[in-house]
Amino acid sequence: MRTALVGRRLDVGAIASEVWAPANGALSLFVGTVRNVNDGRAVAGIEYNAYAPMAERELGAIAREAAVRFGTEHIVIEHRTGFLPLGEASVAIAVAHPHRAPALDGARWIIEELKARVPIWKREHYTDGTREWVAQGAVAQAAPAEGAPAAATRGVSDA
Amino acid sequence: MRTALVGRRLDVGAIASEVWAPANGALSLFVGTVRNVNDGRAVAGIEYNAYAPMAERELGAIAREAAVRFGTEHIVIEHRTGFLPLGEASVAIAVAHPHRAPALDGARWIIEELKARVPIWKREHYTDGTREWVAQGAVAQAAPAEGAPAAATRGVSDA
Amino acid sequence: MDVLLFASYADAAAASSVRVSVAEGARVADVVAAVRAAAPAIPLPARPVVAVNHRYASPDVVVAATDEVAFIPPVAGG
Amino acid sequence: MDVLLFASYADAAAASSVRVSVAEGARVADVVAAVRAAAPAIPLPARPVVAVNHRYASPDVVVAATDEVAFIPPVAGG
Repeated sequence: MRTALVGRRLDVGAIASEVWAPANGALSLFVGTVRNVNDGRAVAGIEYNAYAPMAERELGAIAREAAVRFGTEHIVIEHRTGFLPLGEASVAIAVAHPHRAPALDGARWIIEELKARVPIWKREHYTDGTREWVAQGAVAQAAPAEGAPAAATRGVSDA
Repeated sequence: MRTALVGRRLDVGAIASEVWAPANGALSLFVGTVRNVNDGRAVAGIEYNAYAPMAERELGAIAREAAVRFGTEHIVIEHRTGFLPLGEASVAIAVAHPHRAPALDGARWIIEELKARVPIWKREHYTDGTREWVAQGAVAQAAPAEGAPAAATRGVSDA
Repeated sequence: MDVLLFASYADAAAASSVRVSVAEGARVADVVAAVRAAAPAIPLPARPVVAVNHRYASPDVVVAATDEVAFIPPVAGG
Repeated sequence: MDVLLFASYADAAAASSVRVSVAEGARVADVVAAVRAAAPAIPLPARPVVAVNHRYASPDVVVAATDEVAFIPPVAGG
């Protein structure tokens, strides 16, 4: 089990190899990449900013929770920060397990949790030279005891 | 979109690269590997046999159905045949899409369909020198108009 | 007609195919009956899964002598 | 206390932190009120998400002057 916030390119092949072990029959890998269009606007790249110590803490907490929930220690999560041009991987999640269902469910659960609670922000840079912070509808990001409706939180912050 | 039944090692990294395209923001990869224990027995390797022309046809049909169902042409499925020692990949499925949900759902749907309907069989070779055909509870493998209860089909064939 | 066998079926028959004769207008169900008679050692379930020309075929599909007919044991890919 | 700001909050404040004074026994809700007063340009929602010492904290959590307090805009990792 390993998680990291990194400033260099993600080596997706190495991450996949890292989770493999002789008892595992299934490996699920999810990779998020910078795509060329978002909401109809031509994207040149994305800048990822993190509240680093907290983001690292949350990534570690997510991996530990996933280990318990899906019954495997073979989990690696890496998230990149800094400016990423088109096609570069921003996040890579690998989960291996003896059986396929927990491997598939685990990778999916991790990406959803990561998007909901890890303090990382992205600013899209458009080909027209403008740039903008992206709010991605992170419904679950409110603190446990907050209770504020997510839509309200989002509505105001997006403004 | 590409599918293949192959007699050589699967190059998982190349398969992942193959589905990436500038419009894609998400890539989901599933890899099945030979694990060291099944049902409590120590496995030395698995021999995969296929009814090749039909298996190729079914793999292609699954990819085409997945393309329609999940809205992406960026799909690669490779299944290996022959004897595979521990740790080798038997199947690799890569699906890329602008968004994560269809990429994740697509890879999962494909592995389930593949296991249910592609005419491939595996014989486990155990470390004690014995070997046995594995029936993997393929509930959905009956022909469309068959109607025979899957459990009954399985029960007899497993004997 | 040589009906193709695989995996446990081929092992049980000690052959990768079994020859049966099928009358004009025979259906998949008739081929199944003929295979049961010709190779009783094959552990066929009540309704074996059969493919005709690389497609799964229901028992009422008519087969010609030139069709490629295969008996499909429970699959186990992946 | 210097409250940490990120992304759109930092842009709006033109700073990566905002200094506020918090009385002994102050809670997260009091820090929120103090930040609203000190930096009204930050587009805070009705109940901003706040972290204390790298953990999400509810409005009633008591903060000490030595705690690391951060205001978390809607996250967008992945």
